[in-house]
Amino acid sequence: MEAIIGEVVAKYNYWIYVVLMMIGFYAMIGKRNLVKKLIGMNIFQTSIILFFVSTGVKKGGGIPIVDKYKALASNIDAATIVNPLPHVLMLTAIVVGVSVTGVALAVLQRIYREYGTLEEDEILEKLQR
Amino acid sequence: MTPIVSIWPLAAILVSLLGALPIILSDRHPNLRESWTILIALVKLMIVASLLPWVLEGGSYVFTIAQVVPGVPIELRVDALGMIFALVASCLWLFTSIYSIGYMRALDEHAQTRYFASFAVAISATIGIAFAGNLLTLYLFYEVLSLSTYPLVTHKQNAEARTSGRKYLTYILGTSIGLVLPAMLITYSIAGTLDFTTGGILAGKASPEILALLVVLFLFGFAKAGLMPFHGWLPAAMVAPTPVSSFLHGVAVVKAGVFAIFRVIFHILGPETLQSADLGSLITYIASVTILVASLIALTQDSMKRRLAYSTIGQLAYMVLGAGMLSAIGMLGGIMHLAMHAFGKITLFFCAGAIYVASKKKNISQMDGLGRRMPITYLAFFIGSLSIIGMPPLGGFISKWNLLLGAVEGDQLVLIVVLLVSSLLNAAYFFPIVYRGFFVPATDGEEEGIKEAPLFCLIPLSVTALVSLALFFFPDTLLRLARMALGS
Amino acid sequence: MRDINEHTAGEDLIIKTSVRLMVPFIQVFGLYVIVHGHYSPGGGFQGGVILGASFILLALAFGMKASQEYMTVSVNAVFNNLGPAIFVGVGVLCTLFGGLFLDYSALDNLIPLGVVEWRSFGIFLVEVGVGVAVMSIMVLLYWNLSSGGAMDEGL
Amino acid sequence: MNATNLHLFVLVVPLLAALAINLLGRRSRQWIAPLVLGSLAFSVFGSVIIMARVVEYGTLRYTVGNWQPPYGIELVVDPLSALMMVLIAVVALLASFSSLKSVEQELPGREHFFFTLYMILIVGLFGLVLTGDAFNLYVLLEITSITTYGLIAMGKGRAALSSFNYIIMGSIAACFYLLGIGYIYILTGTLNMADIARILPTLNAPVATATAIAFVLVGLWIKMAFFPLHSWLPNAYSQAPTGAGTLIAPLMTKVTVYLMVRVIITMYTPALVFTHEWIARGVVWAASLAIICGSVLALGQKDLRRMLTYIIIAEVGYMVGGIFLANANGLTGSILHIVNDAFMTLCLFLVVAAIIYRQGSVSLVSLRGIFRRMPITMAAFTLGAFAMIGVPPTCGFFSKWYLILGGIDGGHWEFVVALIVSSLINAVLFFRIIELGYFGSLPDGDNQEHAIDERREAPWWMLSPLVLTAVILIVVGLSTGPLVNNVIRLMIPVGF
Repeated sequence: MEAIIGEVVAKYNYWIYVVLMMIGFYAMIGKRNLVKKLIGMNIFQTSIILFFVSTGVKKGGGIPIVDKYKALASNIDAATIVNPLPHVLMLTAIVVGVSVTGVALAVLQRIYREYGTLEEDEILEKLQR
Repeated sequence: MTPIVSIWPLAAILVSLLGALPIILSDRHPNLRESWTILIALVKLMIVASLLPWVLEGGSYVFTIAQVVPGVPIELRVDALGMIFALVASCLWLFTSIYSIGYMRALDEHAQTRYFASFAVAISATIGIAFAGNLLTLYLFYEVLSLSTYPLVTHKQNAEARTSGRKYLTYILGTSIGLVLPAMLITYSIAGTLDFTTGGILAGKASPEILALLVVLFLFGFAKAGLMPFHGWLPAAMVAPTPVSSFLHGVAVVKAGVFAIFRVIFHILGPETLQSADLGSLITYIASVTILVASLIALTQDSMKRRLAYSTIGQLAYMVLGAGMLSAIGMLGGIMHLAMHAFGKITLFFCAGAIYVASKKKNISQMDGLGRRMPITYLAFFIGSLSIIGMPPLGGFISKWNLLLGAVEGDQLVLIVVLLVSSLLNAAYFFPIVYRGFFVPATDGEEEGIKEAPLFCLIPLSVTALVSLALFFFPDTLLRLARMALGS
Repeated sequence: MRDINEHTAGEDLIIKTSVRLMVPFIQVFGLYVIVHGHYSPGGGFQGGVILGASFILLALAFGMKASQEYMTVSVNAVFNNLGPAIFVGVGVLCTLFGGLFLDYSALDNLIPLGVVEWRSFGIFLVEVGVGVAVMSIMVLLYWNLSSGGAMDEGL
Repeated sequence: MNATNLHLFVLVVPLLAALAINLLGRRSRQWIAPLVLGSLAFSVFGSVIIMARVVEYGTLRYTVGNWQPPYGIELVVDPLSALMMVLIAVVALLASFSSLKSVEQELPGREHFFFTLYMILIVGLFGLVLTGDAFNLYVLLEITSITTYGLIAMGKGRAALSSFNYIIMGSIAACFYLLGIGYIYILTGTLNMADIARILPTLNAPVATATAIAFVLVGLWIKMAFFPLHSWLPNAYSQAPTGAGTLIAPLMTKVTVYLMVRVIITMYTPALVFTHEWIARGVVWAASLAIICGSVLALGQKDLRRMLTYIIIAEVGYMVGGIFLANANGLTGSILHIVNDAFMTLCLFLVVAAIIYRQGSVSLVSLRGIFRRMPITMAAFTLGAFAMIGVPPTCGFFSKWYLILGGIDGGHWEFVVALIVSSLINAVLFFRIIELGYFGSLPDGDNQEHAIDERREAPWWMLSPLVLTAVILIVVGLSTGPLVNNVIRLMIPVGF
């Protein structure tokens, strides 16, 4: 038991992302409201962004902003700063996420104008008729 | 002898394929269009004939169109077996073209341009099958033939034509995709090649079980050969105009099926290989059943064209039977029958069409006394039916004699019985027609005003009947080609 | 929903005043973030978002029409395309002067400032392009979404 | 212009054209056609040159900004990506002729929006086949997807709803892919594909590697609508504007299949992907199911375009199955089928566009007697149909040949049966339409009058690319040999 708890605690970033991801996934699959689905999608994306960012962490690492002259004068121990690459990647992923959300919202507006509702059941009902 | 690389085989195919273009373009001018048709037919016959001397000397022509699959290019190869088929097909196309003009104009059919154009494409595919250098190429042209004949079969564009068209495609495409394609791929994955090689490419490479599977797949897969139970399309396709039935379902399409089976047995599976696996009897039994059953059904048919169709099914099985004997003389008989039956059967179809043009009658029971009104047609019909039955002095006798010899040589009593019984049956379903024509008096004088069909119809059918006759006396070229095809 | 907002949004004096006070600072900060992006924390994305936010703030406080007085729709359209065009243009310029795409050192052949300086300056140009694009697109997104694509009076 | 930059210009020129269309197109429509066609013609030209160069000199590697990999972003043009570039450029150019016409009719006044997205989509596709960086691939995948969402949402009726479903599914897919990449990054510390391929086999972390592969593949499968994950595709593709359908349908799924090939061959080594025989077997079974189910579902459709979308699903099954046969013939067949299927789908969708342009609908009922009204269009349709059925010498036959051969080699008889059955079903599907178009409405009786419908052929702008595509079907079919020997064989990994 303790071993399991130890495992859970040691890899808590994984657990957080898995839980968030499942919440998002549930919202996307389970909710019938299209905006809620969209929110679920955002949570889903966020969980992965958090996961990525957490991989850059190093114990006791500082921020990856280095003084130019200091860096040139003496080699900087990479172990003392967190890995900035995941952050940069996630910046791009965030932008992608924003774009997708923007497009999705625009599409939702069209749906709303067309059917007067954003409840999936009601839309499908209207399509049946 | 090393083969000569030559573009002429390709030219023989292309001349009618490209010829479809001027035919379509001269849509508004029927005379011009028909001149094109005749011209193309003549040119094609000349090209094919010009290839003959070298083939007779034992040479061959090759031409590679494209490299597609490793070891299997799209390749044309003119050898003796292909030459027989190509000669018969291109020769009869000329007659059919002339006949078509008479028939289509006399009946004032619609969409004649489409008819002639599709016909041109179909004959290209037929020559392609004859000149194919490997199984893939043959398959390619086989499919083109199936598809290009679809508009011909459904020419009438009514409900009946649609049903027949469906049946036609279901049988032909279904079997070629469902049976031949896998068989071909299995062969390729075993042998690594699909070239037609004397003696086959599977010798010592395949187990008897695989061979048996391949035999069954190929035999039924080439459904154009009409082996039962995959014969149903042939009577259905008789809804087409008579020239189509006569040429495509008497010569090109059905013979393409038989020819493909010949190729497979002689040059892919190999007679020796089949012999050692004892698969000859499998083929002959399948063919025998078809011969007898088809002849019996033919007896019961009242529609002239349907009777001829079932007769064709039976005769096609003769050829397969000959190939299945796997002995030199039997196979020779099979090949010869391919040519002899073509001339005989096309005469019969031409006659049926001529009767329809002249009297609008399709059923045999209505044809009492017509012979006296249309003596030339009926005489030609008589000659044609004699040839099919296999009586001397007609071409059909030579092939059937060889088949019989083959059966005797192989000590196959069953086959001898089958051959004799079916010849009797052939006579039984042909002679009544002639008898009714000449000896049963017409009822109520309704035949007034019926006279011979137009000259465009009459000339081709007389000529083909005469050729049937001539082939009995001068079969040398064909025999020589057939012997060369068997490699002896 | 829309009706209520039209009446309440931008009516409040405190909001209006504070926005009016804040916007210049926000914009200057945004510019600062863009300009310093190539050698310190910051950059085109972040600065662009901040700049865009300032316009969105204006639209929230004073209504969409008012924000469109500061940046008209056609100017926005030009910015939309100008941003990416600057980015790609710099890249293409590099290739035209013998380098690889976005290899700023090649621009030294255009104006000799020194290879190292051009590396720094080239990335700055790109960041400006990114900043312009992000700013204008943020604003456009807001305009479009808040007005249902009509680009007239929004929330 | 520096010659080494040419493949980048293939990508950059359409991008600049997209910006110009957005800016100038809203002023005057007249700018759109020259910009679209000019830039795409340049891309075709450039990609053909690159293809020739790659075939002659081998793989080109290009570092953006001269930052050396594995740190910099690398563009790799190997024979396969060069082939894909040519394919995308040619398909896009042909499709855009038709799109220009149909968008003019369907979305008047919004053409510049449409073509901005359209061009960016093409740029994204070029980027996808060029990139040698796993994360870059994610970004470009999303660029293509976002533009596709937009294009589809421009359609009529249910299009917006379908687009939204696509957005949800597409985002899940992209997130899965990203997650997989995350695992790979944790494992290897790099995002460069070649670098990953170098490092991964040296690690002894089978579970983590397998997890990463699973996430990446599932992500890609959703994007390409691999059978159980296909539900978004039919609605999205059949309700998109006609002009968008002609571009999206031939290219999107095919490029995603390419990405899968790329991931399996270049990023992972095949040895890592096909470690467990049962996994490959399972995927081939799933592919066989995809083929059968796609074909059968297509049978139930009453609209030509919807029918084609289900056929696309079946075709995806062909390609995925071919790759997971894990032998040279199967892989060859899959890659060949990417090319062939793109052209076949293009041909059929161009036909759909032409018919919709003239009569507004492609429901099967409205196709009665269409042969008389639009003979040239239908002739091209017939050729496209033959290619789909797999009639030689159209190209569809030859890829099917390799795929079946691969199935026989690998002992996957279920795949062979599925392929043959689907050919037969395709024959039924297409001959049903040909029959409808050919017989028209049948009066009873024998010698009925054949009513001559007025001939209303589509305009030449739509007809000429269509005819060209139909010719390409045969030309590609006949040049299968050189294509396989000079291009595709080079991509087959050693010992495969």
